[in-house]
Amino acid sequence: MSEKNGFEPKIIGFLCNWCSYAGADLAGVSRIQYPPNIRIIRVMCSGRIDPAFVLEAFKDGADGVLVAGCHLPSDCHYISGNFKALRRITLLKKALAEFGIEPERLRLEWISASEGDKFAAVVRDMTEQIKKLGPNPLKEMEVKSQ
Amino acid sequence: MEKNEPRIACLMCDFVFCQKEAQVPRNVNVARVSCIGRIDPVLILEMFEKGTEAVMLVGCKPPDCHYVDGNAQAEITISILKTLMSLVNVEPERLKLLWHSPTAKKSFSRHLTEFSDKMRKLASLSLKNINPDTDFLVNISAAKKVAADFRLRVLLGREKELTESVNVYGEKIPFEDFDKLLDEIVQTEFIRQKIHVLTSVKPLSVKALAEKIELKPAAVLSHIVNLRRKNMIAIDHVDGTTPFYKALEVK
Amino acid sequence: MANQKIGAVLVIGGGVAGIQASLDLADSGFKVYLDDQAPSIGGVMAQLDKTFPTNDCSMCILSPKLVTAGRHPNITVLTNVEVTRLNGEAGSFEVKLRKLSRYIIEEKCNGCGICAQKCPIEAVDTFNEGLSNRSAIYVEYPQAVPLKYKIDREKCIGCGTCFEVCKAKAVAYDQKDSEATLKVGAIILAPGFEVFDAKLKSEYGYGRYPNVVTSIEFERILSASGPYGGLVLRPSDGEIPKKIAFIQCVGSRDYQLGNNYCSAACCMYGMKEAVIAKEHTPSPLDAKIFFMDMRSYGKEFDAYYKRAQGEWGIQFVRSRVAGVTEDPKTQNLFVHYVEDETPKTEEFDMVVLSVGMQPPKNAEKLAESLGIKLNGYKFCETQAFSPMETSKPGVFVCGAFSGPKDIPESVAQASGAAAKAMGVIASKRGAEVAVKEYPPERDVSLEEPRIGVFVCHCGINIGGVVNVPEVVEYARKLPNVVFAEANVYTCSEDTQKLIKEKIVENKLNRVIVASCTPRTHEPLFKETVQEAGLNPYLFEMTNIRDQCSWVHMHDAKEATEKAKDLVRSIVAKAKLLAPLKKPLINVTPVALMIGGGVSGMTASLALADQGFEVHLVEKEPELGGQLRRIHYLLEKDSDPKEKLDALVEAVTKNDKIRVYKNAEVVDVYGFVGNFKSKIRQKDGEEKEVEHGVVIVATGAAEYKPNEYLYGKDPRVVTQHELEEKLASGAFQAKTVVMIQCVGARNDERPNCARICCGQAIKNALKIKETSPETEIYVLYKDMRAYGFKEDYYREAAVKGVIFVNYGDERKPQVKAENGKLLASFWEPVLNEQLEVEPDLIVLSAATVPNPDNKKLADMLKVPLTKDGFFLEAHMKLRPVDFATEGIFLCGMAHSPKYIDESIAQACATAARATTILSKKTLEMEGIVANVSEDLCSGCRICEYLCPYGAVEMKDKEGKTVAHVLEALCKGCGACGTACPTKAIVMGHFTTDEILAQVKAALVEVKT
Amino acid sequence: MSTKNITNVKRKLPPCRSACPAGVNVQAYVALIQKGKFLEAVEVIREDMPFPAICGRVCFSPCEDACARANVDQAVAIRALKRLVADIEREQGRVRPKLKPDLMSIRRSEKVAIIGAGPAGLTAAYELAKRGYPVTVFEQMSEPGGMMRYCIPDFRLEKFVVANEATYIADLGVEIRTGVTFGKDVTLDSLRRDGYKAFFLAIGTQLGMKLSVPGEDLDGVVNAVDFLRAVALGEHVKVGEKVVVVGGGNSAIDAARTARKLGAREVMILYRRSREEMPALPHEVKLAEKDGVVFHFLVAPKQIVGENGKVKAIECLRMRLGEPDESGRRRPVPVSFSEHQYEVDMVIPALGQSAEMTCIPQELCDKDARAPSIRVNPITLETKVPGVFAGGDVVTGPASIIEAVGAGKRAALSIHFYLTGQDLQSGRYENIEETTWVKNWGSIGKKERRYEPPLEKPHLSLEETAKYLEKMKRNAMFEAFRCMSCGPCAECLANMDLCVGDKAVVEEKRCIGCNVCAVVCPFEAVKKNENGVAVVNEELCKGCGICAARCPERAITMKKLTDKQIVSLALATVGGE
Repeated sequence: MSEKNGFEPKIIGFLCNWCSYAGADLAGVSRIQYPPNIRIIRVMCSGRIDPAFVLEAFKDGADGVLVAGCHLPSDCHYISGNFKALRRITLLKKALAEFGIEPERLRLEWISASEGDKFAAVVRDMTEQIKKLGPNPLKEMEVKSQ
Repeated sequence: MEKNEPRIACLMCDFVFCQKEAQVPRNVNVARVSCIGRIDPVLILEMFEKGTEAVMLVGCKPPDCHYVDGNAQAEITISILKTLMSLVNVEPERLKLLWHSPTAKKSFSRHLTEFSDKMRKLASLSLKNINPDTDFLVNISAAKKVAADFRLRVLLGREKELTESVNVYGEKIPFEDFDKLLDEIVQTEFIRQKIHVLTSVKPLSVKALAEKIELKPAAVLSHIVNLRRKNMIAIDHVDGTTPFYKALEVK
Repeated sequence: MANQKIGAVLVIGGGVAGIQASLDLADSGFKVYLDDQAPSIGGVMAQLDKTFPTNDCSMCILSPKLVTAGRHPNITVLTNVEVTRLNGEAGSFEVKLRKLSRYIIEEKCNGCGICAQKCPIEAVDTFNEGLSNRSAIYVEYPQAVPLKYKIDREKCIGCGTCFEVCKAKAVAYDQKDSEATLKVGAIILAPGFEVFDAKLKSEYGYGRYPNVVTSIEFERILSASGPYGGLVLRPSDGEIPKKIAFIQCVGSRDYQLGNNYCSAACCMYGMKEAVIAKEHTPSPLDAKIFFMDMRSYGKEFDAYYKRAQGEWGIQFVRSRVAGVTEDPKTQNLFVHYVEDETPKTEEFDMVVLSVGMQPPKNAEKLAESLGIKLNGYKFCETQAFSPMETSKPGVFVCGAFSGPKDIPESVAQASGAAAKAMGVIASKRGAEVAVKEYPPERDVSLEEPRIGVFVCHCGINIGGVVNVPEVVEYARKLPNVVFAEANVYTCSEDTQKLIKEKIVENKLNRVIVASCTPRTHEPLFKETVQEAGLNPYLFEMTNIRDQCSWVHMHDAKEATEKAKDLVRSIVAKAKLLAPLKKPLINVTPVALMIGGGVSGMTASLALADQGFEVHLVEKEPELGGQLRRIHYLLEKDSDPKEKLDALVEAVTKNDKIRVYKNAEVVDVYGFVGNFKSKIRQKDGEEKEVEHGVVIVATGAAEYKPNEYLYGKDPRVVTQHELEEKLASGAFQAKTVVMIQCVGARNDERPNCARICCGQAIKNALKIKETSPETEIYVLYKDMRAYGFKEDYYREAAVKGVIFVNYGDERKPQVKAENGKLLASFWEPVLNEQLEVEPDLIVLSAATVPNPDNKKLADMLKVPLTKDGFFLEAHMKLRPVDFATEGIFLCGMAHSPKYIDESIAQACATAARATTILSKKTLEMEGIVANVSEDLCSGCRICEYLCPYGAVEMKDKEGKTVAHVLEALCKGCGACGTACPTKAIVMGHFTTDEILAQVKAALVEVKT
Repeated sequence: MSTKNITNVKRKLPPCRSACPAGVNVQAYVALIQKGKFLEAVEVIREDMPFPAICGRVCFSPCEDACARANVDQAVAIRALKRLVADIEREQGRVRPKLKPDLMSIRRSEKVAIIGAGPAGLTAAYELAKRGYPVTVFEQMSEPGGMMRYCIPDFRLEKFVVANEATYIADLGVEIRTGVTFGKDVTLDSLRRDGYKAFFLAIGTQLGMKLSVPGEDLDGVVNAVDFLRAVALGEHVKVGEKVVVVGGGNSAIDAARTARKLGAREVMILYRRSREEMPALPHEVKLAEKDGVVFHFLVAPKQIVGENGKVKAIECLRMRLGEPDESGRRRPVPVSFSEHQYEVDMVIPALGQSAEMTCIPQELCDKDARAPSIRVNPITLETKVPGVFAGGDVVTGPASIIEAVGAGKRAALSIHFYLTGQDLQSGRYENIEETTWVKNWGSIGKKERRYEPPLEKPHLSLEETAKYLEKMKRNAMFEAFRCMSCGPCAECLANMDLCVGDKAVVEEKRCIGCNVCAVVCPFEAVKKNENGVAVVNEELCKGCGICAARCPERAITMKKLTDKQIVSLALATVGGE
């Protein structure tokens, strides 16, 4: 077995409290199974997510980062936080390549409180995708530099 | 063993088993168990799955039972298995429950021989097994899942209590009503499990499933809805306007 | 008498209206009993997928309200309850209730759901409208409040399995129905509506053809948590439809069926369902809506209609469908209809019937037990000037029970009814509610973090998968953790006691619970730590159930590892937690009312009734606004002049209300509870007033048309002018042509002016009353006689008023020739151009926003719609609130509306304002932004970003710095994230905290 | 392993075993009979007492009185089953003791003297011999067996049956010296001198009780004990034409039937109480009636009327039943002026027996007792003289064989402890929790007895006897199946390879607590613990496996006979897998 196959990625999920976190809860209530690779961090609004958080997460060894918020245009509990997230994360995705990180490792998803299914599907899909990508390249660089 | 000899498994309560001298036909294998109530319905189906063509259960003739009502439990098992077998499309007469006692007038060997003769007249199951057109294996594995399903088993376990004594509200459930309910559940669960088995091989559409199961697509869809509810199935992909479903692993 | 009043209210019906009324009352210091016949609250809205016109997720916006109502200390939710009798009178009622048995001890059930998973019996899932099954023991839906299971006794066979598997021992088969008596001062009826039984329209084949579904079924089909997972499927074969027909007015506007009224919401929801269906369908989908009149009369509704036609490509066919038949082979459906006088048949994959609203099934029983009157359709009887009052004093009504209506109307009425109820028992505010006292807070600032971790088994919900003892053992070894233990149910009453003991015993200064979701349980635990003398923000929670054990059920090892990760991660955050102060704001119990029309006056009186002072500012020399121009009503149930006079007198005589005429508000400063405003009076003198809230009731005006020779020919008048003529007896005409939608529904003003159809019908009927021989033509785009107004529309047609439909492509022409007025228009039924010589042309002119709105909006920092009306915080659930706390709106300032609707909104603002004014101090959420002024560069990005106007710039030692108005800050954190100098710190979600959490989550654990 | 040595351990026993004074493992031998293992069944009985054939015929069978089956229909015919297996064994020829090697290997030197070869004495001898003691039994009469030999008529208990079982004991190495009168030929002192270290006095009760009414000395009044003994000794006994027997015990019935068989024309039994209170076995009463014995209830003799020194009539009083007395039976009260006479020429009082004063060593005699007896510690049976134990009828007054057997066993244990210097109190049947663990009485189908003990031995040819026996065997097995196996595993060894040691095991993680196992368990072997998880009480689990077959989560497996094993057994040759 190659090392890549045994690789279990670690994914950090920043979820907004009102929609996406509730969606993740609904996946639980509905007992929808997904891989145990995600570690969820609750924030009040996707607009709270600083690109720096995402970069730090990658620096700390995350193999993927999921940012999830309320659906556009108007599900946001804080009126427009999701738009702010959209702009920031879109920009950040573009910049990621410069750090040597594949942009696919960062995902922005809109997940509502009634989309337990969707949340599980996103985690499943993301885990698969990152498995294919292999570990966070920053980690390897670190190993090499040591 | 001659070819075309039906392979028969005989499970026998040890309290019946004392005729060591009994002549057992070569195509029959007799296994002793502590009590015929010990037999989990799943096991019988597993025997069929593994190539047994008929199964005879031999228990103490009611009301004799060293364990008070193990034979009554066996009767419940048999009745549910017969329903399942007809759904699987295996002749229910391939399963026989014989009440016997070591001193019965008719010898056990004769029972065995008669059963074996009867089975010989039926078409071989192993042929069904080989023929890819029949879905024997799919059916039997669905049936096994039904027999292993909590929903059915909890009712089987409580059947005697509910029909002979009273339920939690102090009401007695007429046996016929309970039987009807069990029958419905078995029918329903069998179709659901069959859908599950079929879609675990490859993703299938409602229409394809309907054809395979010979059921109206609407009914198939409603079963899929309920399988989804239990997280046993999910949409795999959509091809044009047709969703394809894939079974999800159940523990 | 006054002494015997009771400061409690019974709200009957737990739908969105009932919940809103309850929350307003409870937040204003009254005890509320919220009852529902169903096992949980939420009503029909909980079943909906999305809501129009914003396409918001229904559950997302409803669920926080459900949770708040469920947890509110002043609200007692009573489910499975029906009212059996009412005694007493307004202010002091005695209500007899019957509570039907759930067979579950509610106090013990923690909603874990094991029982339903293991129940061997299936029943039809009514919440999913029969499209799927549920167990015989069930909750209606996963987010239900209260999350208490119920046994469906009809289906249950009594096998006892639920009892056995329930670790909380909550199942009680011997539970009996019980009776209870409540003493309340007022009652609010919000029992909602019943969906029309589509089987009664047998020509549409519902119940016979599997692919004909009702709109409510379709909502469930659309819902991601519905039977098909949000994918639109044909029930007959599970295929995704390519063509769907929506048939409107099924069970509404149907004289034969006896349901002549219009169900008011179907046009919009039909459109919405079509739009969402397209969104949810991966393959191309044709959606066609068959309608009679497109009644998208609400705020921004026509814009939605336009987008549906354009952007979303929904097709609209103006036709009443004659019947639906099925191709038995394909189970496709043939829709038979007449268009352009030609019978047509079109094949569809699926048909959705937009079913109407009916009064609730138990309406008559309810009316009888309460002693209230119903109207001819068995809806609750109300009057135009008292839309929330039933025939029995002290009993109020809101929502669809008083007539079909959509959610925002219901919510507004609900708040309005709450205000009415408050008026009855204002003297008893606070009498029935207890204020919770907490011990003084322990100062932990100098202490090393001492963290206590409580890991919940949740019966077997967590413990069955995650190795809880191992997690506890692990937690114990984490830095700063001085205590860790496992509980069977951390949320149980005795565990709360235990947590408090452990805090004291172990000198804990941070507490972590690893259990279920903070969304439902955090408030409980916060309260517990607060009871132990800790600041509630020193509590944190991590979710090892919904997001761990439940979703990794077959991988115990990984789930345990994940639980450890989550605990480690939250411990890392907890180490950094700081106590936060919940800002307290003093409240000036005074309201500033801007506008003295019917809305402003009604709202002022409602507030004054409760003892609050009101400054009522009216621009005009006289109070009354648009009402002054109304001489009679369509409903004819009261005389508007009389009502106006009574209102004006009541306002002027009320010593709590200070009226400023010929005056305007020129400056508003401050925030909720503490506003200071300047009123410029008639003489130019400016007066400064202090107040706690602002209510905008500036009304609107009639559009002065420049179309159709208006202003050029005196025989062309507006509806208001016609009304004047009719009232003064100056009307005389043999032929009248009325033209609808003048200045509305065009490019300049795309939205409907809502009230003109009613005005036209009202005036036409008045004409027919005084001179029956007068010929009247009403040229319309869609006759929007929604609700019971349909009756008058029908009456007018029966009386010979000729209604002629026109489209934008064939607008009527008006000219004056030889002293004669000529109106020519296309008559679609005759299929020819007609020309008449009317004596009078009446233009149904649009209602346009008050031109002062822009100025006022800037002053108040509140938004306007594109049309220039004020824009509320949320179109669906906060119709009279602005996003800015403490500022409200009502009446035509919000959008055009009828008197009853204005009154409902006006009362609603009073109720919403009371939730603030009734408190001496407001306790705000502690999670707010903080500006470190040294770091602030004064760039104003935060000010620009804040959706609540909570950031203002101020001068600090010659430097402009940002300042957060804690009262307005909602804690979303958008400013903190954007701040380029990182001068803004977000309480409880600081950058350090989040990063610590991330870092700890990613530590490679070597095992 | 014999179970009798672990008696101090708290144990749960089925009601039959717990009711049996000898503690016979009824459930075990009944289970063996279910399986047709008749010879093994006899061996199980012999684990606890030496008289399967005797008790199979004449035991009072307290086990049947206690049998839980009576809650459903009728008790299991335990005695009849015992008799049948003993008889089947006899068919096979002379039975030699097959003692287990571990018992035989211990040989001890301390000699034990047992006085009286009745059931108590012989049992004690049997038990002590099994423990390796040299035992001598001294018997006054010419044959061993005591009352079993001399007081029970042949038609009830054949002499050879008693002889056989005595021989079985002798075969263990017990010396039985007959014709030795205690107190005359030997005394305690003489025996001590002969080297005996311990003594068990089981001399029984030999004297018939008197009627204590006028006319008792008349010719024609013969006590039942004397009458029966004379018959048993083969003496010529003259019976009258019209015989009246007074009393309601088995002796009365025996005497009546014997009299009838010896040629009495009319035989009647007078009993003070009603039929229900009669201590005699009901089937014996039935047989007596069949023999033509007439019963008069609620009648008591007032005097025996004589003529010429011979019995002429018996004058009686009617009785009615009053309040219950200390025995729990209702006390008979005479009805005034109800005198009436029966003309008879022979009166046989059968009112019980008492010990002969002369046989009881002076120092042991209980002077306070109504009748001469020996006072002992009721548990250890020790007398006030160290090393001397007493038991049986001489201590209790006339009682049943099985009680005497129980006394013999207790005495043997005490003597063993005495001789090995252990505490005499220890090792007793204490802490017995008697419960029936069958639930759902209502759900158990009624099964009428299919095996009634044969009323009379049929006269059959050899061939017919074989057939008859086959039929009896089958009926016996049917009857044995009526047993509900109330107790925990009786270690019957009936399913040697299948059920011994097989227990249900719950996989805790999978158990959801649905309680189906407890519902289907025929006993009470599975219960949920405080965590709501099913727990198997291994003491009660008999390994039937029904719970495993029914567990909805399939969380229960059997230790031995696993699902996998069943399938592979069933497919062993068939599937070729």
